This record gives sequence, C-alpha cells and structure tokens, in this order.
Amino acid sequence: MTTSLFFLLIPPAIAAVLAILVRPYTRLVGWVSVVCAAISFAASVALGAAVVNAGVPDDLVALSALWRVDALSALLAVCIAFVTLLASALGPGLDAAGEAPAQSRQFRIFMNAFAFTMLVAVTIQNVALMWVAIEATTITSAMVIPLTRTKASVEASWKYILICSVGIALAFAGTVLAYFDFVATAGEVPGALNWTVLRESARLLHPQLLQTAFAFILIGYGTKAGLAPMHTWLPDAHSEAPSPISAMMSGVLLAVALYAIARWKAVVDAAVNPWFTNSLLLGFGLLSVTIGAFSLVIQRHYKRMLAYSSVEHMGLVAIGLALGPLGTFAALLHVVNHAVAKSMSFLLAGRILHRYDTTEIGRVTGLLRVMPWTGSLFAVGILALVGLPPFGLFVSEFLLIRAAILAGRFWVAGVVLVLLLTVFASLITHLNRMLYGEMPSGVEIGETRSWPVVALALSVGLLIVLGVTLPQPISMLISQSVRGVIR
Amino acid sequence: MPSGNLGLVVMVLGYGAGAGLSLLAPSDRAARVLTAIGAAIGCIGGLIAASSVLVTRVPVDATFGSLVSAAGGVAIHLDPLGAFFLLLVALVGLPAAVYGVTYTSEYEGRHSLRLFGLMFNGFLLGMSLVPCAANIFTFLFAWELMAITSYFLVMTESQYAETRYAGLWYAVMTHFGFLVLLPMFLIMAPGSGATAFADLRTHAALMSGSAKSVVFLLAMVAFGSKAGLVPLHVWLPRAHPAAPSHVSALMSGVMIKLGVYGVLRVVVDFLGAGPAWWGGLVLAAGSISALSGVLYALTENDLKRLLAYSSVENVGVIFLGIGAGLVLQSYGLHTLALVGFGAALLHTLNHAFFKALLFLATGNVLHEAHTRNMERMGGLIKGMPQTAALFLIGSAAAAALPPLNGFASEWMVFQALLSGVQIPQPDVAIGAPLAIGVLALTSGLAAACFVKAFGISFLAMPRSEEAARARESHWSSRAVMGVLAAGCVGLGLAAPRIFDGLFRIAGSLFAAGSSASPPAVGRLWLAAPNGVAQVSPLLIAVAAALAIGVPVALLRWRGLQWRRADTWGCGRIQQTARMEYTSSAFAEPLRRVFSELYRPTEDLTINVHPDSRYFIRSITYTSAVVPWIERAFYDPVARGMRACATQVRRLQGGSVHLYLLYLSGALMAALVAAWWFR
Amino acid sequence: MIRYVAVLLQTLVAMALAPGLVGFIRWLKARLQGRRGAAPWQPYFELRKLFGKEAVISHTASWIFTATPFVLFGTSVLVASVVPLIIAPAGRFLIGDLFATVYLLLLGTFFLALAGLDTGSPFGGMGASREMTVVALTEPTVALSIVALALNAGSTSFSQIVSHTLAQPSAALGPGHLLAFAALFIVTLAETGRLPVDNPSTHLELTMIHEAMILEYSGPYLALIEWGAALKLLVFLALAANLFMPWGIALWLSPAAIAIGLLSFVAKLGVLAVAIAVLETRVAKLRLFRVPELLSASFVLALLAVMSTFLVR
Amino acid sequence: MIADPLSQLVMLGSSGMLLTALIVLWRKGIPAYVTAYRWQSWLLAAITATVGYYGHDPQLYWVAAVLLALKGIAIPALLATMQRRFGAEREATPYVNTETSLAIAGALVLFAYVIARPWMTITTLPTRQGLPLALALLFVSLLIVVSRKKAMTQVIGFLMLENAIALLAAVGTYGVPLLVEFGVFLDALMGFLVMQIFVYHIHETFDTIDVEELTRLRH
Repeated sequence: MTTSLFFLLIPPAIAAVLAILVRPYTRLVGWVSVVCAAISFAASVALGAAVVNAGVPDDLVALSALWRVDALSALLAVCIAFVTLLASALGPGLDAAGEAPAQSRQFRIFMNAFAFTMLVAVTIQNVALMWVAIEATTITSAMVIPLTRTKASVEASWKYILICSVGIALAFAGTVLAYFDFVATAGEVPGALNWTVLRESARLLHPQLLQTAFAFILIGYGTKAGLAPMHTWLPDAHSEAPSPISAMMSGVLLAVALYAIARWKAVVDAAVNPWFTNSLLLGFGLLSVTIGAFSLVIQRHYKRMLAYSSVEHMGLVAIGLALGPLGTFAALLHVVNHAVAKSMSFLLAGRILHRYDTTEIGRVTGLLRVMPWTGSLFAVGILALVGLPPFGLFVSEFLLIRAAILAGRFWVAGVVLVLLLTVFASLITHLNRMLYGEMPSGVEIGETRSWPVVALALSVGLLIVLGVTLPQPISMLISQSVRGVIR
Repeated sequence: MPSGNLGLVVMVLGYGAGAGLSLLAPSDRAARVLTAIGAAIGCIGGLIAASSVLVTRVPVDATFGSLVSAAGGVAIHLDPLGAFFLLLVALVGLPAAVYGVTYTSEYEGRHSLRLFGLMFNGFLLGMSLVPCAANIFTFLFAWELMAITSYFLVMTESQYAETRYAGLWYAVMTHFGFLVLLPMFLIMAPGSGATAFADLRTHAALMSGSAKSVVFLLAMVAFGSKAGLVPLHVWLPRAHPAAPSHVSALMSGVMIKLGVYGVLRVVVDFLGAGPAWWGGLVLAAGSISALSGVLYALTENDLKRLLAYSSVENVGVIFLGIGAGLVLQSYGLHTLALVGFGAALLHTLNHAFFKALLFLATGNVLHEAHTRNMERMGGLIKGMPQTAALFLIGSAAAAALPPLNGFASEWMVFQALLSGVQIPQPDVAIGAPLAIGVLALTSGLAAACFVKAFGISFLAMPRSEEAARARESHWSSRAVMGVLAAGCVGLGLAAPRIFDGLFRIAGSLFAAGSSASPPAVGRLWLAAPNGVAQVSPLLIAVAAALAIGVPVALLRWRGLQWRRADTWGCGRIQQTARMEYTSSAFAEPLRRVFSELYRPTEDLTINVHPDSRYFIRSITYTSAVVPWIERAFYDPVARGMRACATQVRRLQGGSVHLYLLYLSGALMAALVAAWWFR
Repeated sequence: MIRYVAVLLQTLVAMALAPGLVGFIRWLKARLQGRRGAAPWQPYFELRKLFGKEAVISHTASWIFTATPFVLFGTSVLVASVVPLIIAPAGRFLIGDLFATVYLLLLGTFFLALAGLDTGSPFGGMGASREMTVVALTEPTVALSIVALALNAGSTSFSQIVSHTLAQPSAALGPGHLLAFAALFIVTLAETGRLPVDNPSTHLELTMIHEAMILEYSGPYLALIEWGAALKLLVFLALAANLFMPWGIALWLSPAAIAIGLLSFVAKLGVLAVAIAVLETRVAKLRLFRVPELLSASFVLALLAVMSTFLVR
Repeated sequence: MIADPLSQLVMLGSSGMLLTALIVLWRKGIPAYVTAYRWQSWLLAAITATVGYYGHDPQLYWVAAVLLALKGIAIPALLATMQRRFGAEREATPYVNTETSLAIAGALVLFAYVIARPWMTITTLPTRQGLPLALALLFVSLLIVVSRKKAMTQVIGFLMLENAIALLAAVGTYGVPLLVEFGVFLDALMGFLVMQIFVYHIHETFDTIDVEELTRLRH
C-alpha cells in the first residue's frame, strides 16, 4: 500500500527535478519522464487493486496522519496517471528532430510537476493541504500554457492564472471558515483538518456557518472545475495550451476540482439537509450544461469546441453528484469515461492542428482523406463525447437520466435531454464539416509518426470496453467511492 | 444447442466476421466480396433463428449479465413478434448484400470500401439485434448501433454537399428519437431499477393511466421519428436518396419498420389496451402520413425521393392498421383488433419486399442514367427490359393492384377499418369510414404516382444521352431483384396462409388474443372478420390469366398483322423527346387540385422579340412545392436555437473583468442562498 | 359446377350486350338531339371491322402498348364475371368482393395510362395524367358508397348486399341508400368517361381524356379497348342497378328465374341508359379543373350516406 | 468585554487593513497601491503576533515573522521594481469611478456584516469582532480585482484577497496548523512569482499592462 503510494507520487517528482537539473535538454529526459509516468500508472493500478481487495467501503487505508487512499482517491489517481502517461508519451521532446529544446524542457518540468500536484491533491487527507496542492496545480499548469508565446497564449494564461487564483482563494476562505466552525464547536483537535475527522464530527457543527463555507468552497473549486458561470477561463486556456496539457487539464484537472467538492459535500451533508448542497450543485450543473451546449452551436474553433464540451460534461457530473447514490455512481463513471475520451480527442486535435496549422473548423476539411486514421479516431472521440453507444459515456449518461427519473426529478431529465440533443446537433455539424468535403491545397496527405495513433486507438478500445463491458473492478471501485461519499 | 440459439450465434459471428474481414481486406474488390459474404452468412443465421422460433413457437433466450452489469447487462429474448421482424431483416438483407457486390464496384478507389463493409455489417447486426433485445440497455445499444452505422452509410457519397446535408438531418432526427426513447423506457422501469422487458411489462400494468399515456405519447414520437410519420418524416426524403441504393432498400424496407416494431412492442405488448383516443391518435397520424406522403411523392421528379415519400405513405397505411387495432382493442373487440394488427404486419412484410425491389431497380437505373431526375430518363425499357419489367412489378404492387402482395394487405386494412363500424359508440365508429375514405384516396393517388414513376422514367423516348445508352446491369443484381419480385407475387398469392400466421403472432401479444382464431377461410380465401367478405388472390390470378390469355390466344390464332409507324404528331413530321409529357406536367392536375397543401410557387418569364411581342424568344417556367409542414415545425426550433446561441456567446465577451464579475456574482448568489437556507 | 357455368354464361351475355348498350345510348342521344343517328347495333359492325384491320404501332411503343388492350379487356371481363348481373350466386363462388372489383378496374386503368405514356405522344401523356387524376379522386367516393352499403348489409360481398336489400325493401328507399346511389352514379359517369366529365364523342385533343389515351390504337387493339370500355360501362350500370334495386335478379338457377332476371336486367339497363342519354344531351362538359368539384360533391354525398346510415342504425 | 485589549487591538488592526484596501479604491497611482499593500501586510503581521501573544501560541510568532518577511518586505519590493520597470502607468479610468466604487465598498461591508452576524453567536473568542471586517476586506479586494484595469492593480487586489483570508484565519481560529500555514505561504509566493512573470509577458507582447487589451479570445 505505502510502497505503491510511494511509487505513485515519487516518479513524477523525480522526472520534474531531472528536467530541471539536466540542461541543455536531451531526449533522454523525455523518455525518463515517460518511464516515470508508466511506473506511477502501474502504481496507481496497484493502489486501485489494493483498495478493491481491501473491500472496505470507506474506512480507509489511512497510511499516516497525512496520506490516505480510499476508493475515490484510487479512482482519480488511476485516471490522472493514465492521462499523464498518454500526455507524456505523445508530448514534445521525444524524437531527435523535435521541437525547440527549451520548450521541451519547460514542458517536461511543468507537465510532471502538474501531474505530481494533482496526484498529491487526491491522496492527501488534510483538506487545507489538498487546497494547497490544487492551488499548486494552477501554478504549474499555467506555466506551460505560453509554451510558444503569442498574444493569444499570454492572454489566455493571464486569464487562467488570475481567475483561478481568485477562485481558489475563495475555496481557501471556505476551508478556513469550516475550520473556524470546527474549532469554535469542537475545540482544538489534532488532525482536525483531516476530512474524515471533519465528517465524523460534522453533526456538532453549526449548520449555517457550514453552509456559508460550502458556498465559498463550491464557488472556489467550481471555478477550477469549470462550472458556469466561473468557467470563462476554460475555453481560452484549453484552446491555447499545448494539446497534451489541454488533455490533462480537461481530462483530469477538472475532475480533481470536483473531487474536492465531492469530499466537502460529504462533510456538509452530514451536518445539514442534503437538499442544500444538492440544489446548489443542480443549479450550477444545469447552468453549465446549458452554457456549454449553446456555446457549441456557433463555434468556429475545434479546440474551443472540445473545451466547451468539457464545461457541459462537468455540468453533467455536478448534476449527477446531486442525484443520490445512483447519480453519484453515474457521475464518477462519467468522470472516468470523460477523462479517456476528452484526453484522446485533445491529443488528436493536436495532431490535426499540427497538420492543418489552424484551429478553425471551417478551414479543416476532408480530414478523413488527409489523415484517415486520425480523422476516424477523432470522429470516434466526438461520437463518444456526445454519448453514443458503444462508448462508455453512453452508459454513464444513461445511468444519469435514470437516476434523475428515479429521484423523481423529471424536469431535470427533460432539460438535460433537450440540451444533449443541442450538443449532438452542433458537434455532429462541426464534425461533418471537418471530416468530409474537399481537401485544402498545400496540406500533405497521409499519416506521420503513426505510433501515437496506435496509442490513441488503444484508448478507443478502452472506451468501448468501458461501454460494452463495464469491468467489475472499476464498477466495484466506483460503488465503493459512492459509499464513501454518500452516507 | 437449439437451432434458435445456433442461428443467433451464426448471425452475430457472420456479421462480425463481415465487418472485421472487410476492414482488413487486402483490396477493394476483396472488401466488396467479404462484406457480402459476411452479411449473407449473418442473414442466413438470422433466417434460421427467426424461422425456428416462428415454427416451434419456442422463444430463444440468452443473457450476458456480466456485460455492463451496471446498466442491467445484455439480454436476448426472441419471441414470435421479434422473430417476424428478424425475418424481415434477413429476407431483405440477403438480396441487398448480394446486390451490393456489383453495385459498390463503382466506388472502388473513390470511397473506402473497407469502412463501408464495416458499417454495412454493423448496420445489419444492429437491425437484427433490435427485435432480439430483452432489456432497455440492449435495445438502446442495438438501436444506436443501427443509427450510427446507417449515418455513415448515408454519408458514403460524401463528395456531394447535398449528401452531407442529408446526413446531418438524418443524424439529428435519429438522435432526437433516441433521446425521447430514454425517458420512455425509464418511466416504465420499476423503482427497483430492474430494466428487463419482463419487468417493464409487469410494472406497466401497475402504472397510472396518465403515466401510461405519457409513455404512449413518447413512444409515438420516438418510434414515429424512426418510422417516418409526418411531421417527423423530414429525414426520410433526404437520407434515402443520398444513400447507396441497396442501403436505401434496407433503410426503407426494414429500418423504418423497426419503428413499427417498437410501437407494437411498447404500446400493444407492454402497455396493453389503452383508452380509445390512443387508437384515434394513431389513426390520425397514419391518415396524415399516408395522404401527405403520397401527395408529396406525386410531385417529386427525383425517383429516389419519390420512393422515399411513398415509404412515408406506406408507413401511414401500416399505422392505420395498428390504429384500428388499438381502437377495437380498447372496446374489447379482441378478434377484430387482431385483424388490424395482423393487417399492419402483413403490409409491413409486403412493403419491405416491393420497396426493396423498387430501390434496387432504381439503383440499376442510376447506374446507367447517372441521374435521379426522371425528366432526364425515359425509354429505358428498350435498353434494360428486365429491370423495367421488375420495376413494373414493384410499381404494381406499390399501387396495390391485384393479385400482387400490396393488394392483399391493403384489402385487409380496409376490412380492419370497416370492422371499426361495429364499435357501439357511433361518434367513435364514424371515424372508421373517414379513415377508409383516406385510404381509398391514398391508394388511388399511389396508382397515379407509380404510373408516373414507371411511365415517365421507362417508357416513351429517352430524354437524355445517358438514358438512350442505358444497358442492362450485371446478371446477379437482376437475379436478386427477380427473387424479390417473385416474393411480391408469391406473398400476394399466399396471403391467406401468411395472414393466418401473422394473426397468431399478433395474438401472442396479449392474453385475450392468444385464444382468438383468425377469420381466414381455408387456404385460398383472405377473409374479413366474421367472414363477411372474402377475396382469393390466387383465384383472381387464375381468372385474370384466363380472361387475358384467351383473347390473346384467339387473336394469335386468327393471326393479326401489324406494322410500325411514327407516333401521330398532329401533322408534325418529327416527334422529339422535348414534346413528351414530363413528370411535372403529369402531376400538374393533381397539384392544382391539392394546391392548398402544396402552396406551389410559380414563376413564368417570357422573353419576347424586341420588334413584336408576338414573337417569343424563350419562355422559362419554374415552379416549386413549398414543404410547409417542415417549415412550420422545424424553422422555429432552428431559429430559437440560434437565438439562444447568440445570446450565450455574448457571455464570453473576452474581458477578464467581466469574467471576474460573473465569479463575484456567483459567490454573492451562493452566499445569499446559504444565508437564506435554514 | 353448374354455378360456375352459369357465371360464365352471364359473363358472355354481358359481353354480348355491352356494345349494344353503347350503341343504344348513342342512338338515343342522336334522337334527343334531333338527328337520326346510327342504328343501336352499329358498334357490333365497328368491332367486326376493327378486328379485320391491321394494327399500326408506333416506333416508340414498347410491349406495354400491345399488352394493355388485353389487360384492359381481361379485367373488364373479370369484373363482369364478379358482379351480379342476371343471377346473384352466393359468396363462395365469387373470387372477390366490392373492394376487389374496384382494384381490378384500377388495374386496367393503370395499364391504360401507361400505354398512353408509352407512345410518347403529348396527347397520350395528357390523357394519362387526367385519367389518373379523375380515377384517384373517385376512389374515396367509391369506397364510402361501398361502406354505406356494407353498413346496411353487414358485408362487402355482392350476394349478401343483394340478398339483404331484397330481404328488407324499405332499406332500399332509405336516405343512406339513395345518397349512396347518387354518389355511385356520378362516379359511374366519371369512370366510364361520360359527360360532364369527359366527352366520349369528341376528338378535340385538348378536352378529351379517354380518347387521348387510346389515340394511338388501331385495328384489333382498338377493338379490344372499345369493347372493354363498353363492358366497363355495362358493369358500372349493372352495379348501380343491382346493388340498389336488385328486384328480379335470379337467386336460384331455375329457367324461369333466369328468364325474369334477364328481362329485369335489360329493363334496368335501359332505364339507366335513357338517364345517361338525357343527361348527356342536357349538360355541357365541365372544364377539367371543375371536375374535382363535381367529384368532391359526390364524395360528400357518399359521406352523408354513411352518416345517415349511422343515424338510422 | 470592551476592556479586553485583544479584541480592541484586533478591531483596530482589521479596520486598518480594510482602510488600506479602501485607499486602493480611492487613489490612482500604482506606487500608492504598493504602499497600501505594504501597510496592510504589516498590520496583518502585527495582528497575528498580537493574537499569538494573548493566545499564548508561540507558533504564531513564526507565522508573523514569515508574513512580515514575505508579504511585508519581499513582495512589496518586487512590486516596486515592477512598477519602476513599467514606469508610472496610472490607473486611468476604472470601470466604476471612485465615488461609486467607494459606495459599493460600503454596501459590501454591510453585506459582510449581514453574512457574518450568525457566526458571532457560536464563538466566544474575543477576536470575533474581526470576522466581519475580514469578510468585508475579502469582498473589497474582490471589488478591486474586478473593477481595476491594470494588471498590477489586479495582482495587488489578489494579494489583498490573500491577506483577507489570512486575517480570517488569524481572528477566527488563531491561525491554521503550521504545516498548512507554510504550504499556503509557498503557494502565495509561487503564485505571485508566476503572476509577475505573466505581467512581464503582457508588457512585452502588448507593451502595456492594461488588461483592457486582452480581449482577443472570445466566444
């Protein structure tokens, strides 16, 4: 347990440090960081297996006063490590005639640091330190956005750092308030900020103060999770960042922020009527889905398109969290599926951008004939993102609607379905425009560096596996996490 | 292993192999052949499974609970009704697959035949699995497999912007249906979270009337959009022409019928008898679809669009049968109700045959004439006599002319509607004669429509070079069309036996029905309920053969001498194709009669000689039919969506201050909420 | 067996009578218009002459053109053998009911229209288009009048309708019955190409419907078509006669009954023929686009027939 | 109660911090902002130390020391260098003019009191009077970030936001555990450094630090 946690966290740190120390940059560093990512992915899987075997719903594999891995942490850790591995393997700085070494170095440093901070965020059990880690993710990821410094990237990085810092600061204010509540009612206790302790003693806490705290926390982490109306940084940052980073941000960073919200929700629900947190989450979730959906209708850039679809999906997850056990199950499953599908789509978008040298949908035509494999995989990614079978997101959206109807919230189901149709219509329109039509002149035909395609094809396979046979370990992991979050 | 399960295994393996192998095929040619072989094996498997169930009446069951256990696992249950539709898939799929081998040869090098093979087999697999599905997840899975693959099949000839547009319409409409399907099933699902169809059936019995009605309405919308009921038919006349012809044959012959399957399964099987207005609604929908379908078909000059609209019409006829059944059932007249359902099933089967035949024949025509526009065809009967003859059989069947199969099923629908007058309440019963009037008008118009379809494109003088040069297609495609044509005749003559079987299938849907016995008299007679009227297609055929054959024989015996001459041209020496009656001219009278529906836009510009207005240089006349039904329903939606989108776009204004303002606003709102909530 | 023979015989009788009926109407019209006109049996001579002549077939025509006359004639004969003329055999011995009859007639029209298009002459196309329009618009009327009858008799088979009407004569004079009769009579005029829908004696291309379609026919083919058309007229009149006033029709096969049946049949035909002749001398042909109004009027009549039947039920 | 020196001092300090924030709303020159921030950080350090003294919590002395070093000296110095680098760019016309923003600030302070009133009942800490002030400071610094156009001003606003939270911690809970405290310091420093880098980027690519220019990415 402890060892696997060690091997989960340390390799990215090593890779980052190595990238800092070794200069000028050499390909070796890149490969080392790939290997490290692989190791930590293996470790995360081991961790997940251990948790499943331990089988205890929530009680917890506390490793020390500081670290703690339960099902939810393991789930997130697996996602993070997986996407990191993809990003690291397909990122710049691996082949000889690669990009500018300075850029590669910057990328390797902060990509690994980024991964490290995310992994820490999901495995640490002190809510304040969790906050520290999440704030750190902002800093590390922000440093990679202006990898190639253009006006756009600078603007995007400024908006990202400013909005997210302000938001995350609010989350800390919420944390402090909750702590204040705890200290005021329960007095000084060692490990009072460990959220298990918080949750155990939540019944004593002063409900209204806790509600205020949750308001701060929801807005704060919600900013990071891209919930509307705090999502505004997201399309800019995700579209300007280098594709591997976009993949990590969109695929898992948002999920990490929602992880924090889920943890706090568990605490607050123990003290106040869950109706409060549920309705807040429902409200922001529906708003996100709405804004995400309608921003997709008239969208000119495919990376921004993917970004808005992330907003929409995070909204769905938030709604799921508000819909009781089944909804939470659907939400967590959706997090996993979305991590795979969205990271894949962003990496493919990177290949398309590299070939067509434009992010405009209107100028990317005849993709299926220019890059047959990339094109078809991209199509698969989009079709998965709109929630069609046989891909995983269909299952999770199906469960989400079912949860809504079982919870008697028919109007939620109705609204979500209408919005999903809007999303489908717009995405399929854009996809249609990109895949078919005349090939623009001056674009070379055929695939280059085909092995990334293979890697991405694997994640397509994963998506199908998730959709057709939701594997037992994963569903067990998720249902354990549900029991950990919902009391 | 019972033959049923064996058949299913063979089916799945066949389609799977076809998909996989054609994807990995070494050459385009190999891809074509492998596609067909896999599909054929799959169809044969489906044939085995379906017929074993239909013969032994023992349903086939199989469950794979481990797959997606979270969503209820994958479950298969093939009962007679499902078997009938599985049979439909296989019966049309087999000819289509064989036909495709030669038809897709022209795609070599232009489109990816590997992808096509994958999608084609996936499409067949999806369609075959829909009637086998025994729980919500499996059904939706198969349903969407069918939808996605058919989307890519429609997009095959993506070089045309028109095709891409059609694909868009198709995708959106089909997904709309899918998203309506979800709540429909989930409302029926019991709170325990069980999703097996058996549980749905039991739970539906406990549901309140209003909940049942909601499910019914959702089912009508969801399955109606697949079946192409007006006004949800918009994708049909776009997608069918765009798709390759044998795919159109499958879509029109089988896929839209799965909408019929859905309605029968959910409304008749799960919900059971409902209030009379359900049936009334179905009758209304059927009447509107039948009438407007055939009317739009009449004014079409695009041969495939014409056939697509005719599919809308036939689906309308099918729903007339179902509607009659529902109304009668709601009054407890179960035997009569079964006649309605049986008639619907019979017409489903018959339409599958003649529409597939027509689309395949059209495929040959397209291949030769290189256009779908009838006004550039003509005289094809000289170049391709056999295709012409086959198309004629199809048209006659579509016009419900005896003794072909279309006649048998429409006669049964007539009788089913007629028995509606036996409903005790006159104010309800009066609906039956009205529906009969609609159906009669529809069949008359259908006859006119297919006179036009055949006469304009195959008869008289060719209107274009290509049409003049048209030659017969590959023998294999003619062979499969021959099989389908034989089916059209055979199903017509054997209608009494078949209807007997379909009646029992419909009877298996509800308890009261299983005891009822079909009104068929012997094997020769197609009989109305209570035997108040009979008709024997076989005898009609024999008598007609006599009545036509004897005069022929007599004239031959007397010997009639004849000679060739030019068509009389009112004194003109030379008849040219320009002087022939065109497709639009043929439809003109009816277009005037129904101008209320068509709202035709006409524009006549006469370019006269500068010296005297009596010397006319050129006359240009353009006229178009306004599809106002579509406009009325879909334009507002599109406009609303765009409006919302433009509003939402404003939010992302670009100013970081604005964004921070949102953030602060959200914070304040949340704080106030937290402050209020006690 | 004997019944089959009887049916065959009465069909032959109908075939024999048909040209006479046409001739009689022409003769009577001529008389009413103050002309002497040709003798009623003139059509027989015409048929004989036509059968003797050689046929001229257009270069553009295909086998559809040559097959059509036989189909048209055959279907007419078939229908003649189905409907009750002199004797009304019980249901089992007939191959179909009213609906089947309608569709059989439609089969003939279908081929006739195709033949009209086949020669590529603009007149043929014109005729075909107009014919199909008229036929399509008559269908609902026919169907509804059938329903009106069926509502009374509880069946759509001839024998039952006939026997039912005979059983209770009062129904024959009921409003439903009369309205349905009126509707069916209008349909008869439309289907058989009489005034005011079509003018059987014109050869002005722009006004004609039936004649335009058969413009290209000659010799034996034309003979078959003319004969078939005449038979169709006879069948329609027989329907109008026997379904609404079946008195005198032979229900069993005794010589006396058959004799009475034959006489009453001829009498009824005569009456209806006179009616048509009078009508055709009185009214002018309608403009083509006024025809739908007439047909919709007939549809309304049929609808009223059904309604009233419901009311009296 | 009133006699309690701790609550007196805390009230005084908190009010002073709020005042410095209001000064930022009122003045126009960036140097003035930097000074205001420096003062605020010193006040924060002082409050922390006082709380530590009366709460007999030696840890807080360390915290106060780091506060002073980091926020009271280092960061203001860096800000000053930035300001010198960019020259005296004045905060031109903000989105809301001075009067209005002061009025809004007043409203926010009121709102803070409304929100924070219930909390006063649950604790008996003598420092609880500082809670609403801390919240008010938080809101006001939000207002600064929202309504001021220069990137630097926004950075200062953000820093003040952090101060507000630190104040909240100090008066509410006598400070959070030391580990957290230092984690937060680390983040604050890193965050500030990154922001500083980005401000330089902005200045190089747009040759202004007016955020107004940054509206290229939209929709």
